[in-house]
Amino acid sequence: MMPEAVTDRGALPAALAEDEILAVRDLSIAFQTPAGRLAAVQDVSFTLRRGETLALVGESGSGKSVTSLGILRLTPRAPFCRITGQVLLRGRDGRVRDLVALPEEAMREVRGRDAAMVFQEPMTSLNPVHRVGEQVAEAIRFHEGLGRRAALTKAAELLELVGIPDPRRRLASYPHELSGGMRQRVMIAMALSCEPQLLIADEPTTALDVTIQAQILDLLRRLQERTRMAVIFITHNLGVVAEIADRVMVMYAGRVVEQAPVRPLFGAPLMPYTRGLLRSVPRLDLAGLGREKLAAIPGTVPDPLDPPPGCSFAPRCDHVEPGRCDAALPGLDLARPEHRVRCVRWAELAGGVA
Amino acid sequence: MSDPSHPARHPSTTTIPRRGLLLGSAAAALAPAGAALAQPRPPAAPRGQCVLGFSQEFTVAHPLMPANEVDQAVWWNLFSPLWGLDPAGRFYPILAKAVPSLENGGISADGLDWRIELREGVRWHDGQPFTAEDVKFSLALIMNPNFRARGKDGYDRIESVTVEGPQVLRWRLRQPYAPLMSILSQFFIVPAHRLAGAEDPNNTPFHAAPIGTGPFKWAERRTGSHVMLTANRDYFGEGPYLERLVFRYVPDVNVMYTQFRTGELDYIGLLGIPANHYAEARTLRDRVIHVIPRGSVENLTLNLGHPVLREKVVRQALYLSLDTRAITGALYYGLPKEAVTFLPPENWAYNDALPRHEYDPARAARMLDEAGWKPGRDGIRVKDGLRLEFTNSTTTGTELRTQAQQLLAQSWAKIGIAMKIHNLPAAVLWGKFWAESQFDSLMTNTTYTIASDPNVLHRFGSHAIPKRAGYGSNVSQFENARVDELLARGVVLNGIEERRAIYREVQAIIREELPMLPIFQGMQIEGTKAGLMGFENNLHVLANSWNAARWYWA
Amino acid sequence: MSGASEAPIGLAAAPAAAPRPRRRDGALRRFLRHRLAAFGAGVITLMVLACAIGPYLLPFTDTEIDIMQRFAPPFSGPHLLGTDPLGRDILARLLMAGRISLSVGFSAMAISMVIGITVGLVAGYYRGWVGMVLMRFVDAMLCFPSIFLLLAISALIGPAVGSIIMLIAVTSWMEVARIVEAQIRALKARDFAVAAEALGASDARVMLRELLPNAIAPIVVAATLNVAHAILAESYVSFLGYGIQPPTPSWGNMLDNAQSYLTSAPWLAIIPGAAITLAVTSFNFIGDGLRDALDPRMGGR
Amino acid sequence: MGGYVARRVLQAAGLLLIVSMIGFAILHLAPGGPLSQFAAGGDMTQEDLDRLARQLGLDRPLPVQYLDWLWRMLRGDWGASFRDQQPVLAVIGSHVGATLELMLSSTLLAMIIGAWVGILGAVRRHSLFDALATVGAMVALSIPTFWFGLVVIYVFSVGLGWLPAGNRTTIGNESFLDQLHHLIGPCIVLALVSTAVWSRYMRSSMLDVIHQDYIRTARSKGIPERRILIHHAVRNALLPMITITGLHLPTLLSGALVTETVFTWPGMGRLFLDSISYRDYPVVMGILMFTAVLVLLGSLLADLLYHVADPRLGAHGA
Repeated sequence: MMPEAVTDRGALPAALAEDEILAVRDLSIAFQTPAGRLAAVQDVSFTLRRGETLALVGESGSGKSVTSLGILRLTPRAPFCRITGQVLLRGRDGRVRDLVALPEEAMREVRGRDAAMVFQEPMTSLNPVHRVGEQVAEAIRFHEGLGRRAALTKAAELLELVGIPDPRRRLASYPHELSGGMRQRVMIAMALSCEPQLLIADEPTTALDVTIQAQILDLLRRLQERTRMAVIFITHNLGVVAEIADRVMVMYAGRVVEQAPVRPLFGAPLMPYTRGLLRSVPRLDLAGLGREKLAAIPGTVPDPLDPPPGCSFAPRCDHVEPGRCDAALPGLDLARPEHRVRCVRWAELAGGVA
Repeated sequence: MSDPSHPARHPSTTTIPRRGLLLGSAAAALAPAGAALAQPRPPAAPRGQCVLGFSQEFTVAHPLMPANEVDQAVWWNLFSPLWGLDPAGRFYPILAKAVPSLENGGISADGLDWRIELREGVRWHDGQPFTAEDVKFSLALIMNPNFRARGKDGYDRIESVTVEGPQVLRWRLRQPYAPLMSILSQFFIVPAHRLAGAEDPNNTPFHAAPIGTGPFKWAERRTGSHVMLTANRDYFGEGPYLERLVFRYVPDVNVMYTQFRTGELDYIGLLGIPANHYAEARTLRDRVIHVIPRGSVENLTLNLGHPVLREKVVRQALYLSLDTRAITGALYYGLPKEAVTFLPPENWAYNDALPRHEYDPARAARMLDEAGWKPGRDGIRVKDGLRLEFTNSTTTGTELRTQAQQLLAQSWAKIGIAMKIHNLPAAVLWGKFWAESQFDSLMTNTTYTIASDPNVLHRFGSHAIPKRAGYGSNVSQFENARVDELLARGVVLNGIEERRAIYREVQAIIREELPMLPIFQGMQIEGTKAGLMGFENNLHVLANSWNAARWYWA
Repeated sequence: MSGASEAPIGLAAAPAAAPRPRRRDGALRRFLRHRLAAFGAGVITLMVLACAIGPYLLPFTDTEIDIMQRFAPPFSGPHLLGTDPLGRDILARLLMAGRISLSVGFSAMAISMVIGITVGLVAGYYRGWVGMVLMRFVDAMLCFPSIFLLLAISALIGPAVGSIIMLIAVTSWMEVARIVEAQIRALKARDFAVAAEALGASDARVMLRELLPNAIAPIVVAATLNVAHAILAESYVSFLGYGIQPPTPSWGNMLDNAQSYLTSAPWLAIIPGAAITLAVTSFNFIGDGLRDALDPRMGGR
Repeated sequence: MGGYVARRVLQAAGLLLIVSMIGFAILHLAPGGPLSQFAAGGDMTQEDLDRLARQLGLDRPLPVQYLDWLWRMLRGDWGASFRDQQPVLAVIGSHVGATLELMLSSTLLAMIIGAWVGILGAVRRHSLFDALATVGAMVALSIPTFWFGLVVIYVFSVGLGWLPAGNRTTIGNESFLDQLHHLIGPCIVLALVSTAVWSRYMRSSMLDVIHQDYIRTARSKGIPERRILIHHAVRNALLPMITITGLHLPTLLSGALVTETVFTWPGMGRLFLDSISYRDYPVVMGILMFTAVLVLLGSLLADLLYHVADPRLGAHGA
C-alpha cells in the first residue's frame, strides 16, 4: 500500500491518522554560527506509517542528517540551533506529542523509548570505556525501570535477537573487542531495546564492508517485519534505497526537492538533481554491491549562508533557464499522485525524458 | 602550649621552696594577687611544659661534635659540664664539687696541675653512676683522631689525665693555658659506658638516644619539627620544675613571632623577635619582652690585605663617617647598645676607658684630604691611581644588615667613598670567601671570644691568619707585634688582674688600628609568657635555656 | 616554577596524550582570545614604556634613602606608592625593578631559546647517537623539579644580574629543545628538506635555512611563554634569598622579606607581587593568542 | 606489559645515573661547603675546620667522591647528613610525609575544583562562566606561588585570624582537626596552579569528548543529561588527565617547595632549602635522587594507570 502524500502547507491536522506514527510539518532547523544564521533544513514535511520505511537521500550537506537529528532534537540547543515547525510522534503509549514543543525532560523520555537512532560510525558511536552489556541495558534501565540485573538479561536477549553469538559472554565485552559489523548489531540492539515506534537509521551501513552491509540491511528488514516499527533510513547510497525503502525523499540544500514511492522515483525521476543521482548508479540491480558515490554531478552544494535566489540546484543544473529558474524558489508541486517535485521545468523536462 | 592545669594558676600552699632565695617569698605570697613582690614558688614536682621556639633546627645530640646554638640550648638541659659561667661571668660548680682555683688549691701555682673533685651521687639518665672515668673518657674522645670533635683548643694542652678515685681526677698541662677554665665551662661530659669501644665514634646509637646527667631526659625528636625532653626526677641540682621542654623549630622568624603572639610558643629564642615587631610585641598582654645583650659585636670586618683598606687613615675615616646611630636608631629601633670594642661590657676584661665613637663625616673627609685621597672626576676619592672603593658583603637574606649596607653606601658616597654591595649565600660567604680573606669588608655579627674568655689570639694573632696557613680565624689579616706579644702572655698568666690589664691594652690597640669597625653590641629580642618564672639572660652561654631546670610556671 | 613557574610552559608543551584543542571556536571565544592577547600586548608595551621613561619623570630615584620617610603608605604624601623600610620611593623602585625584571625575562628567554633551539636542531637533525645522548640529557634535566634545579645551581653562582639570567636560562631550555626536536624530526621527513639535501646543501644550511623557519611558529610561542616563566623564576629565586642583590631592585627582591612587614606595611608585598602577576599574565595571554594565531595545529602535540 | 615495564625501568635507571652526575657536579662545583656553618659560629678555628674536612673525606678529588657516593648508593647506603649525622633516608623519611600530605590533599582539591570548572566550562562553552574560568586559569598560572601564599597569610591569618600562619600542628594539640586546620592554607596555595592546569586540560578534554559520537548515542537513548555528563563524558575525559597528573608532578614538587617555605611546613622542600644552604651534600643528593625517582615513577605509574583505566589498551585484552 502506498503511503499518503503530505498535505498542503498551512493545513496542519491536529492529530495523526490511525496508522500514522510520525508527521513532520514545516520542519526548519537553523544554526547560529559566527558567520551568521545558517538555515540547514527548511520546510520539510512528511508522514510515516507503521511498518513503513522512508529513505532520506542526498549529498552530504543536503540536510538529511540534520533533519533526522532535528526530529529527536539531538541538534545543539538554543540559541545555537533553532527548530521550528511540528514533529508529531505517536508514542508507545499511543499518545501523540509534538516533539518540537516538548519540554526537554519529556523529550528525553521520548528518546530511546518511542523513537531510537542508529548512527553511521559503529566504531565511535559506542562508548569505549563501558562494557557493551551496560550500554545496551542503560536505556532499558531508564525507560523500563528495570534493575541492573534484569536489564542485563534483557540486553542479552536483544544481542541474541540481532544475531550476536554467545550473547551472555558478549555483555562483558568492550566495544573495541568487537568487529565493525558486531558493533553495528550492538547499536541496533541498543536502539531496539525499548521497542520504539520509530527507528531512525543514519547511514547505518556506510562504514561497513559490503558483505556486512547486506547482513545489517537484512537484519533491519527482518526486525522491522517483526516489530512493525516505522523506519527513516538515511543514506546516499541509492542501491540501498532500492533494497529497503517504501518511499524516497530527496533533499538538496536543506529542502525536499523530490518525494515519491520508490518505484516511480527510480522509474521516472522528475527533478534533474534526482536524475543526476540516479545516473551515478549504473545498474539498479547491482547497486547493492558497490558503494556508489553521488557526486557525479559537477559543481558543489551552494553556500548555505548565501543561497542562490530561486532554485538552489540551478547553478549546477544542465537544464537551467535563466530568468525562470533563478527568479523565485519553486514550490513543491504535486506532479503525480504521491509524487512531488520542486522544479519549475519538471513538466517540460518530463516530456523530454519520459 | 603551656599546661593549663598549671600549679601556679592554682597556687598550692604546701609547696616547699627549694631555694633559699625564695624563702622570703612565702610571706609575699600572702600579699594581694598581682603585687609586684609576689614571687610564686616553684612546684614540688615537675609540672607543665614549656615550648621554646628557635629559628634553626636542632641537629646534633652528641655534645662534643660540631653543632649550632640550638644544639647547645638542648645540651644544657640534657648534659652537664664540670662548671658553668653565671650571668655575672662567675664560675659556679656543676658536676665538680668546687671550681678549681689557685686559691683553693685545685690548680697548682704554675697553672699546670689541676685536681677536680666530682659531686657524689650523680647518675646518668639510665641509672648508671657518673664517675671520674666518664670525664677522662670525654677528654680522650675529643683528642681521638677519628672523632669529629668540635674544637680541640685547650684540650690539646692536657698532657695526662689520672683518675684518683671514683670522684677524683687530676690532669697535667704541657704549658699553662688560662682560657681552659672557660673552655671547660662548655665541656659536656658524655657517658663512657655508652660510648667506649664504639667502632665509629662519629656514629653510634647514642646519637639517636643520648643520655646525660642533665635536668631533662631525651624523649623524642621529630625532624623538621621539634625535640622533646622530659624531666629527670633524679637530677642532682635544683629543679627541674617543668615536666616537659619542647624545642620547636620554626624556620621563619616572622612565623615564629606570630606563634609567640598566639601563644603557641612560651619562649622565643634564637634569632628572637625581629626588631620591626618590637613595638607591637611590647603591647602584647601576658608577654614579657626581653631586649638582651649578647656577647657578640655587630661590626664591619675589614680585610687589611685590601690595597685601600690596609691604610689606617682610611679605616679611621670610615669609622668616623659610619653613622652607627642611624643604623641602631632607625633600622634597629634604638634597641642595641653602642660598642667600640670586641668584648661586651659584661666581660670582666672589658675596657671602659676607650674613646667613644664619634660620627663626624666632615672630619673624616678632612682626614682623607690630608692623607692625599682627593675626589676624582666622579666624586670618588683617588690616591696614586687607586680609587677609594671596596665591596661589602654579608649573607643574603639578612634583611636589616642589607638595609644597613645600603644606608652606609649612601652616606659614604657623600664623602667620596664608594662601597659596593656584594652579598653571598651563607654557605659561600663562610667558605673560602671568608677563610681565605677574599672579601674586602664584611658586615657580620661576631663573637670574638671562645666561651667568654677574653683571649682573642685566634682572632687577632698574626699566626692565626688562615690565608697564610695560620690556625685561627684572623681573616682581617691583622698583624701587630705588640698585640701578638700581649696575647701570647695573656694565655699563660693565671692571675685575673694581670690578664685584665693585658686585654685592656689589646682593646685599646684594636680601637686605634680598627681591623674591624664595631657598630653595636650584639642583641636579641627574646620573649617569654608572663607566667614563666626563672628566665635569666646569660651572655656567657650561647642559649638562654641554660637554666631551664629552674624555670617554672607562676 | 612553581607550582607555578613551570606551568605556563607545561601548558604550552601539552603532553602527548593531551587533547587537541578545538578550532571550531565560537565568536565569543575567539573574540575573547584575541582581546586577551591584545590586552597582554598593551600591558607589556605600557610596562616597557613606563619602565623606560618613568624614572626620568619622578622626583625620586630608586636608590635615594630617606630614613625619616620610611614606611610611608601609598597615596599618603609625596610618594605615590609609598616608601620601603629605607624610605625609598616604591614607584621609582618598581619602575627600575621593572627594567631589571623585564630584561632578565627577555635575556634569559633569548639565551634559553638559543640553547634549546641548538640542542633541538642538532638532536632532531642528527637522530642516531648524537640525538639520543642530547635528548637523554634533556630528559635527565627534566627529572629535576625546576625549583630544585634552580636552587642547586644558584648555589653555584654569585647573585649578580648576569648570573641570574644564566641561571634561569640554563634551567628553562629543555622544553624548547623538545619542541624543536620534535618539529625538526617531523619536518626532516618532508620533501623540501630531502630536496635541499639532494641539492648538496650543507647540514647547517639545511638546518638553519630550510628546517628552522618552518618550525618558527611553536618557537615563537614558546619564547613568549619563556619570558613569563623567566620573570616568575627570578622572583622565586629572589624570594628564597638567592636572587639579585640590593641595591639593584628587581620585582623579585622587592618581595624579599616583605613577609616580615606583612602586618605593618602590606603594600611592600602587594605592589611588586601585583606587578609580577600582571606582567606574567600578559605574557601568557600573548602566548596563548600567538598559539591560536600562528599555528592552529600546534598546542596539541 | 611486563616487557614494557622492564624497558621503562631500565631507561629510568639510565636517566637516574645521568641525573646523579649532573646533581653531583652542580653541588660540588659550587663554592662554599658543609663546614661553612661552623665557620660562621666562630667558636671553631680554621684548624678545626680543616681537620673536619679531612675526616669527612671532603678533601678528596671530586671523581673519587662521586664514585664513592655511587658505590655506596648502589648498595643501598644513602649516606648520612653532614649536619646532624642522621642517615639520609631517615632524614628524607621524616619529611616526606608532610610533603606527600600537602601534595595529595592539594591534588585532590585541584582535581575536584579543576575538573568541575573544566567540565562546566566545556558544557557551557562561551558562557560568562567559561570566559571567567579561562581568564582565571591564566591568571592563576601567572601568580607567583609564594606571593599568593603571603596574600593568603595576610588575609586569613593576619587579618581574619581564621588560619594558622604556618607549621603542621600545634604542639600539645596534634588532633586530626588541628592538622586539618594547618593544612588548609598551604593546600589552597599549592592547589592554585594545579587547579588551573586541571581546569584547562579538563575543559579541552571534555570538549573533545562531548563532540564524540558516543555522547550523541547516549543522548539518543534518552539518558538523563546528568548521567551522560558523568557516566559517559567525564569518565572518558578523565583518561588523558591521568597522564597530565603524572607529567604535572615536577611542577607540583616545585610548588610544594615554595609553599612549604612560606608556610614553614616541615616537608621535603623545607629540608631541601635548609640542606642547600648548609651544603649538606648527602641530603641534597638524596633529595635530588628521591625526587627524580618520584618523577620517573610518576610518569611510569601514569602510563600504567592509563593502560588499566582505558579498556582499549593493554590490561584487558580481547
